Amino acid sequence: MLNFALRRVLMAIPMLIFISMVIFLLLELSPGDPLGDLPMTIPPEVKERMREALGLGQAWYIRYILWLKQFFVVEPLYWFDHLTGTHFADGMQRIISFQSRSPVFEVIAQRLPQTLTVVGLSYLIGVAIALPIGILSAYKQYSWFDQLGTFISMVGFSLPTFFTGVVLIVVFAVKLHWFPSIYDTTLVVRDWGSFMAQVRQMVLPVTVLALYNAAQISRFMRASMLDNLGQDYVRTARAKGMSERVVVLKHVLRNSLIPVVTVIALGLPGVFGGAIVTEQVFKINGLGQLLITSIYANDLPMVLTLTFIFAILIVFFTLIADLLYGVLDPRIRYE
Amino acid sequence: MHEATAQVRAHALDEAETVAASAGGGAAILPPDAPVRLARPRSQWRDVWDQFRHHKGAMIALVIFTLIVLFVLIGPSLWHIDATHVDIRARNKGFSAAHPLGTDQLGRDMLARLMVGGRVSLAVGLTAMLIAITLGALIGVLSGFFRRLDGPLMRVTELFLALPLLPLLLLMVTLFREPLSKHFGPALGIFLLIVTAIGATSWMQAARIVRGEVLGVKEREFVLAARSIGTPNARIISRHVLPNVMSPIMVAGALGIASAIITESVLSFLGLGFPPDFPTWGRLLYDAVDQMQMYPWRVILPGIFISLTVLCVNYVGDGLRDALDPRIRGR
Amino acid sequence: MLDRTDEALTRAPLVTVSGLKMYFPITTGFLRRKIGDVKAVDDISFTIREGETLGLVGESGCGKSTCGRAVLRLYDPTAGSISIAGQDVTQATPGALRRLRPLMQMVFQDPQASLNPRMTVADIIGEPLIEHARLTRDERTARIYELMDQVGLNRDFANRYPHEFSGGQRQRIGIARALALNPRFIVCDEPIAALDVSIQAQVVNLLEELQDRLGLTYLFISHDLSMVRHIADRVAVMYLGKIVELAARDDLYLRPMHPYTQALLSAVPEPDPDAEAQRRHVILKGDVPSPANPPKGCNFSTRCPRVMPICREIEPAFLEERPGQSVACHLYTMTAEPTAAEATAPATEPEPTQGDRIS
Amino acid sequence: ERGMDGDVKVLYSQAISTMNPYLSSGTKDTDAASLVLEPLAGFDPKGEIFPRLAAEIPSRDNGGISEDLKTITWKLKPDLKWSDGSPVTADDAVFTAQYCMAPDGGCAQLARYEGVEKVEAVDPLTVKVTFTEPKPNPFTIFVSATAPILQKAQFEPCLGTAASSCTDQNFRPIGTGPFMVKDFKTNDVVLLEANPNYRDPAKPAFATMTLKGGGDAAAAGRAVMETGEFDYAWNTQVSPEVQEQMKAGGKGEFVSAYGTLVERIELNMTDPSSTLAEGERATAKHPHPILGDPKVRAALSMALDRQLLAELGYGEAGKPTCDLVPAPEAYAANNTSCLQQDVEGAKKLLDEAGWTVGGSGIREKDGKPLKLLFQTSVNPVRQDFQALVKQWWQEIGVDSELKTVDGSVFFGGDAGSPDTMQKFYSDVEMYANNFDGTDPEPYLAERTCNKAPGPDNQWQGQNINRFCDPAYDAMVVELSHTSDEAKRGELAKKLNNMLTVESNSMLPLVSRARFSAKSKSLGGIDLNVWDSELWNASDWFRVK
Amino acid sequence: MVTGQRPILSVESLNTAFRTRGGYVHAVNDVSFDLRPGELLGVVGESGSGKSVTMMSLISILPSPPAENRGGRVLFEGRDLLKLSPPELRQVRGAGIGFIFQDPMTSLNPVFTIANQLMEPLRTHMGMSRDAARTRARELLELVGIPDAARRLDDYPHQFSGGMRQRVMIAIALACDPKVLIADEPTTALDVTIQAQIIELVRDLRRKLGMAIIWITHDLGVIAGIADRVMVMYGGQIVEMAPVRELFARPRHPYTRALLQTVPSVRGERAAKLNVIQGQPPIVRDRPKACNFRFRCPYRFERCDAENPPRFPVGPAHDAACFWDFDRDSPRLEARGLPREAAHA
Ligand SMILES: Nc1ncnc2c1ncn2[C@@H]1O[C@H](COP(=O)(O)OP(=O)(O)OP(=O)(O)O)[C@@H](O)[C@H]1O
Ligand SMILES: Nc1ncnc2c1ncn2[C@@H]1O[C@H](COP(=O)(O)OP(=O)(O)OP(=O)(O)O)[C@@H](O)[C@H]1O
Ligand SMILES: [Mg+2]
Ligand SMILES: [Mg+2]
Repeated sequence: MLNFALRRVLMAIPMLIFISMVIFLLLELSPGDPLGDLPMTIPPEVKERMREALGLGQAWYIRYILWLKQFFVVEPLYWFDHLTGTHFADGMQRIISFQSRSPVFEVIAQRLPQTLTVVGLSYLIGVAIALPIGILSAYKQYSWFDQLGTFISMVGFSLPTFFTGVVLIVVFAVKLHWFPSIYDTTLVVRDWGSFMAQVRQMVLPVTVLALYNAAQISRFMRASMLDNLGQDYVRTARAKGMSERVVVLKHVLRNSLIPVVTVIALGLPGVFGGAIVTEQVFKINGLGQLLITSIYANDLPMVLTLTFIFAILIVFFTLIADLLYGVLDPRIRYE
Repeated sequence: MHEATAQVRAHALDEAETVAASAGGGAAILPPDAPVRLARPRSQWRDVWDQFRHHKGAMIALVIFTLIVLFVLIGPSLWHIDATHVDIRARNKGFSAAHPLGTDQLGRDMLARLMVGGRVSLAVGLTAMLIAITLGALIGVLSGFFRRLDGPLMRVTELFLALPLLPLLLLMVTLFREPLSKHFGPALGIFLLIVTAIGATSWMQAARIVRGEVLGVKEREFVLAARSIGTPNARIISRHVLPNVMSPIMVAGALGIASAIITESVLSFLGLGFPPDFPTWGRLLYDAVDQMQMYPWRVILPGIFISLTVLCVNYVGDGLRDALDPRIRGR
Repeated sequence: MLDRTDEALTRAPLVTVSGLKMYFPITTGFLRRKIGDVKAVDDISFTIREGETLGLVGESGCGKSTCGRAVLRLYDPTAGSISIAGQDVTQATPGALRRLRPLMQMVFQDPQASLNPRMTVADIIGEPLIEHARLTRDERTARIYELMDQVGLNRDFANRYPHEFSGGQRQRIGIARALALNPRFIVCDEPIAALDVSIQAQVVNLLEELQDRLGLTYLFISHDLSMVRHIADRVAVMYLGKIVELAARDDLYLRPMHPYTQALLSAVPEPDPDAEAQRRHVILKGDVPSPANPPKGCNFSTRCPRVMPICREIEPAFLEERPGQSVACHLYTMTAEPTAAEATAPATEPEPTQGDRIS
Repeated sequence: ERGMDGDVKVLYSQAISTMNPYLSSGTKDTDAASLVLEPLAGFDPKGEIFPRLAAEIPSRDNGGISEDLKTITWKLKPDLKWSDGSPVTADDAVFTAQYCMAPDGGCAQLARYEGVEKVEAVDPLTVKVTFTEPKPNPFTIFVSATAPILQKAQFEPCLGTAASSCTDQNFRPIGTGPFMVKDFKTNDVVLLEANPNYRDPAKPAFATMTLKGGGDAAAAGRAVMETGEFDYAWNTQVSPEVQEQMKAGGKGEFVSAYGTLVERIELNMTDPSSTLAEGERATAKHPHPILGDPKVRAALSMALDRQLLAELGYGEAGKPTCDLVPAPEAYAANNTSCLQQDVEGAKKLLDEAGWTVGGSGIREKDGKPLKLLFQTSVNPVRQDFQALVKQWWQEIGVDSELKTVDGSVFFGGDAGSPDTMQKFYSDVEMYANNFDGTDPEPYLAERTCNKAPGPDNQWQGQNINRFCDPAYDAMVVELSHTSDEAKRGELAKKLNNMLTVESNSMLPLVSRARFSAKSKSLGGIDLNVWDSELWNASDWFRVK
Repeated sequence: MVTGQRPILSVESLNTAFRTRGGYVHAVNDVSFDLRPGELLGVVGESGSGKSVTMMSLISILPSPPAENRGGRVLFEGRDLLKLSPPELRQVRGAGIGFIFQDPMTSLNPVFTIANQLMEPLRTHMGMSRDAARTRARELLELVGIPDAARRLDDYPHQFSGGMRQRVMIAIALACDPKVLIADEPTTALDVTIQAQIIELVRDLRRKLGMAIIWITHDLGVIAGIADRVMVMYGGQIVEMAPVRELFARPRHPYTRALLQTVPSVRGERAAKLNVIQGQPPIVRDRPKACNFRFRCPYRFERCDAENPPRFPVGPAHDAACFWDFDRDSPRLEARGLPREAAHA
């Protein structure tokens, strides 16, 4: 198992470098300019000076290699220094965002909590709703509950979050004043009051995202449960005199979870990528918002770093999914 | 019930006779004067349709879907108001005889816009979905079937999953908008651009699912049987593998239509979509979101059309899946 | 090698297999280093004469199917050579192999799994015709009907799907498909294992009739010893990737020489309560070892009731001990040993040693 | 009394990425920085200059501006303190100029320092700026929120290439303004607190300010007008109906003021046809085959109903205009000739020009249809305008094909993209632009022949429609030598008319106001279009 | 042979049907039999004859829908199992009647350890502590002859071979000392050498524990070796029931006779041609109104098409559902067979 993981990790490295190069070229070739939002009154010479100050004058491969060095050498060194108090990275140029002229990783670190709390929590809640719904719809296949579940998840799937999010805001923030429409990223949970404030501001975005995730995962769960309910070992469990609860929630569930867990694991990188539209709608300035504003501003180092981290996560979670399969299913063991 | 018994009996008799014939010795196997009947196998599509008709949900969905298609195809030739005609005096009107579904902020007729918009949305949804699942199925099948391709193709899939969509789209539009417009005219050119853009960025899920499924089907004995006959791989895939992985492809397709319609609206929102005088459902929905409180029907109507289409496609897909599966069909 | 029947003696071998090995690699480590092999088929040789049926029996997992598939080059064998009707199968290029396919066909164990559920009977039987014969549609339809007649399927069923048939009928479809190209050699991989007793007889009779009429040659793989006794002319017994005994049918059933063959035959229950009550069984201990990790020496040494120290050290050679009866066992090579003499005596039920009985 | 009104919450629909206005020229960033950093002088809502750190505004009368217009001398207020308590001196100003003009610093406000020969500290409270040429309008350097004074002590290590690695300085500049940065999260939120060393001990009334960024105009408006979560929202431009609905929320009101921002349609005077060789496409080499005819241009202008456009698109935040320079009063030509739609007149002009109505109702000449490609950036209002304009032009027999381009590309100026406004690979395009400060001279000077974007200048010029008239160029030169206010006004109006009502090479549509939302409980708002919108945050207070 | 004792399990006119898309399938029709303590009742019949469904109906373990009970009684320890409440039924399933299923490969839950699966019924029905259950689980594994039982407790099913898995299934069925053990083709999926091991094991266990066993198989050889009495099923009905020797010596139903003739042997005479039961087993779409076997029967005459034969007594403890009297080689004269209620007696 360890070997398997190791091999996959090692194989992933050249591939990730290749991915990063593709992304770099893609960004390089796509139109737009980091100085795009400058007023038109700025003379061309000034603009050219600014471009050079951003390091845009060099050939693309030099910048790419520089970025690779910064990503794989300077940044890790810097964090190492940060933790141990050493000074290896002093004087080395970190990856700097064009837009804010600050180290990209610092901004990402700043954004991570928001994204993780809101998007991550909504994913958890989505999973937590999806599993029981999936289990119940499969156990009572073709019942009204099952039919309704199918209907709602299809509708949920076909409505964009820019629509459902605004509906929720209009109803619960504007009309009922129950929840705020804007997420306050500066809120620090200190006491009960601020905790409640945090909960209140998370309700709407989390709901929107959780429903969206739940719609999909519940479908998978249902299919998987149906597969397993017909298996022979279920009959064995019943023949042993186990109650339906034990049969369904122990025997069938554990088996059904195997494929679903991998689906869930593969959905996780999306959490880090952020839910761009929802973050936009609720002004949760998380990673999704960071990515989209950086793309608009053609903030190359930021976009490159973010997408590359995202790529790493995708590759990593694919690996995790493979390994989880082995952990959950004793039949599959990697030598 | 008598009928049922009669059938069983007839069946059993058939059976008894043929078996008796075969058991009866060499001579009985090939009657010398056996007329070679050249009756052509009956059309399978008839069976498929017969089964499909019995799926209640699918039939209702098919009827609604047909209605929607008729609405967008024939509608504009019956309802003569131009979808892009601006009538300032009739802005923001509610339901009325002149404008049965009201008008928008420029006084354009909503009914006409929904009809014309539906054409584009449906065309985009269906075509993009087709491209995505064709691509997904192709890659999935290749990587599931050929061990050596599996690694590289799955890495390519991961690569596509990791690509930032927006810059990619911007790049595609920049590179191809003009040549395509020149070749196919602005509307068709952009249509092609959009459907390939959506298709090219949404096949990955389907590819993964199909691959998993192919890995299973590949191990089934009938594939080995085909190999023992000497069927080349290409035909093993087309004849034996593909038909047996149809159902996940259908599911992916149904979901694909929904996401293609939505993606199209996001593209318009980003300026990568159709020219602004080209209404689409996604765009109508997006445009009206800000005014949702004052003119809720302007959001609800396109929303209903999108959801209805997706639901219908999903149920039709369900029905088709059952109908295409002879095992279920036989029941 | 001498064959019992004069008739068979005159016939030329159709299939010659020598030194066939089929290993499946086991890999590990992060460089996917090969650490060993599943020795599914480990150095076996035999010939099948034109018109003959060779039975291949053995326990589950001993490599019967692998052997059958390798003979048809559905797997690329690790070593050894196979020739069918004088044509080398092991070395054939893909194109040449495709041209050889009509010569050799296969009938599968699970009639349900080996038929594509989405194809009609006519399509299934017609597939080899499409692949190898240039026929018009009508000619093809005619041929399909002819084949259906041959295997006793009602022509009206041509448009039905496999699931609409009983197991026996499905197996007929599989046989018709195998017959479509007029093969000379058919590998039957447990064609009756999935069928009901009452249906098994139908299928076996059909195979026998076809052989008589079309002069087919069979490699009949089965673990049902009684059926093999019925259909085969000669029988090979496999254990853990190797043939341990190969003999003419009656010799094998009347005078099994290898202890494994003896145990196998003794384990088959008799449908006669009186006989059963009297009969003493050789009950083997334990399971078949894994082919990935076969024991040293004789493969059967871990379960053999008459194991000797040498068995755990040296692999016995496969030698012809009696005319037409070859066996791989040290009992016979070491003629000095008393046990060997005892075992050579014709005995249907050799006396098992005491410790090996559970009773 | 300082700090007695607690917290004030401001929402910007674009998030603030830095507090250093020299490294970003986004309005959101300069606005935010203006709370902390101050220039020597600023503009008030009337567009008049007033002293901020300076004791008084230099003029020829008080001797601050030399006779030859080549130097300007500023005197600082005495006893000014940075928020860290250290004194503000002329050295800081000198340093600021050095900082921005450093060769590879990438200063975004370099235009403000254009023509500066040297900056010197005459004494601790006096700064003297010398220009290379006479400068009729010397109020660029150190004036307005785009050119504030930095603290030398803080920014000293950040000269030149080091500018971008000074994250802490850029995020937390030390200033003289009413607030100082407490916490800065880039592209998200800025937390500010009152500056204890602010020169007016009674101000600001608010102890803290939260400046949140992100979202869109509608959401920003909603947060102030309907849910009341925020006190002030910047640029809440939404459709007039939505404005009405938001007002009904009862929590706030909209504030608006007109500046120089004009939504216009530019008519391409050169041929953008893709059949031309790259490098010649949309350049002066090939005049536009259709729009080269002044009659056609006039007809296109006459077909428009600017009144309706303003009303539909902007409501309270827009008024129809025929001018490129609609303000300030001294420079505004106040043309009204185009405000009346005249479809018949337009048709007649086209007839005269030889464009006759063809079979499908579209005019043609020599078998060529009168068809135009009309592009603009993605924006709901612009798309509505496009639809309306298309229809009006259709009525006079002009067909148009609409195209939209993502704003970041359209305005991005990337020489590699065919879709930028500068490349102008279409027949007509619509966008809005304004000028900085109150003097239109540089703005008008951008329309000379040699400022046309083209391959030789990497498409960087601002003469978007490639208007080229030697008389115009000559008049621009004349303007640059004129210092008399009244004369300057006359010249500017003439130039304006040459571009608009006379040649119709550009069709101004709507003069757009700054349009923001404020909570009813927020007092002291005086919307300023000439400078930072937060220019008087020190005067804001909570209405009790 | 333990005769004359009160039956431990007694089934009266059991009927089970499946609801399918094409209508009902009557899988069990008026099945009546009883089982005496310590007895081994063999059940034979071809595939689809209703052997499994009958036995699963006893403890109501068929999924419903599609299965429906259509009447009958199953008396076990004086209670009708078909009328029990779910908890009572579970108690019987776990502790009263053990069940071994056909396919050892799929009948164990792949993701739980053997110990877990073995301890489950012990803890639920016997209320054992974790430790006690584990000890008992080890004893059970030893009982069914798994070497090194203590170590193998924590293995997963896939680590066991087919024969060992079937042993584990037997251990699970035996866990709570059931009075009745139902084995549904426990050796069909196994090799002959392993089958011989399992049969030996069951013989052994029976001697040690003395429970009554119902053994389903379609291998007449296995039946001949271990059964006391044999019940032959066809088309969802019992067509013949007799003590084992009697059945092999004097089969009195044409199906049984044909079945005994089709089987080739490894020892006896080798037939030149195998006997064939022509035709296919029926699908019973309706409660039978005529003999189900008539289309395949060489003895068919008019009465077979008109009536469904009841079980006629043909010898001591021997009955057969056929209108043909093989003793006299003529159609049977009796109008009625055994009364339904008495059929099991
Ligand atoms: N593709 C493969 N890769 C690795 N091992 C294999 C493969 N195919 C078969 N084996 C192994 O080879 C051995 C022989 O398998 P084979 O299927 O030939 O047995 P068999 O005698 O046909 O058994 P059965 O009676 O169950 O069909 C088994 O241990 C099996 O696990
Ligand atoms: N879930 C079901 N739905 C419909 N019919 C069923 C179902 N399960 C069983 N049957 C039918 O009930 C009949 C009896 O099946 P059963 O499984 O009892 O046969 P069996 O004698 O055990 O056969 P085998 O020897 O193959 O195990 C068959 O005709 C079968 O088709
Ligand atoms: Mg096999
Ligand atoms: Mg069964």
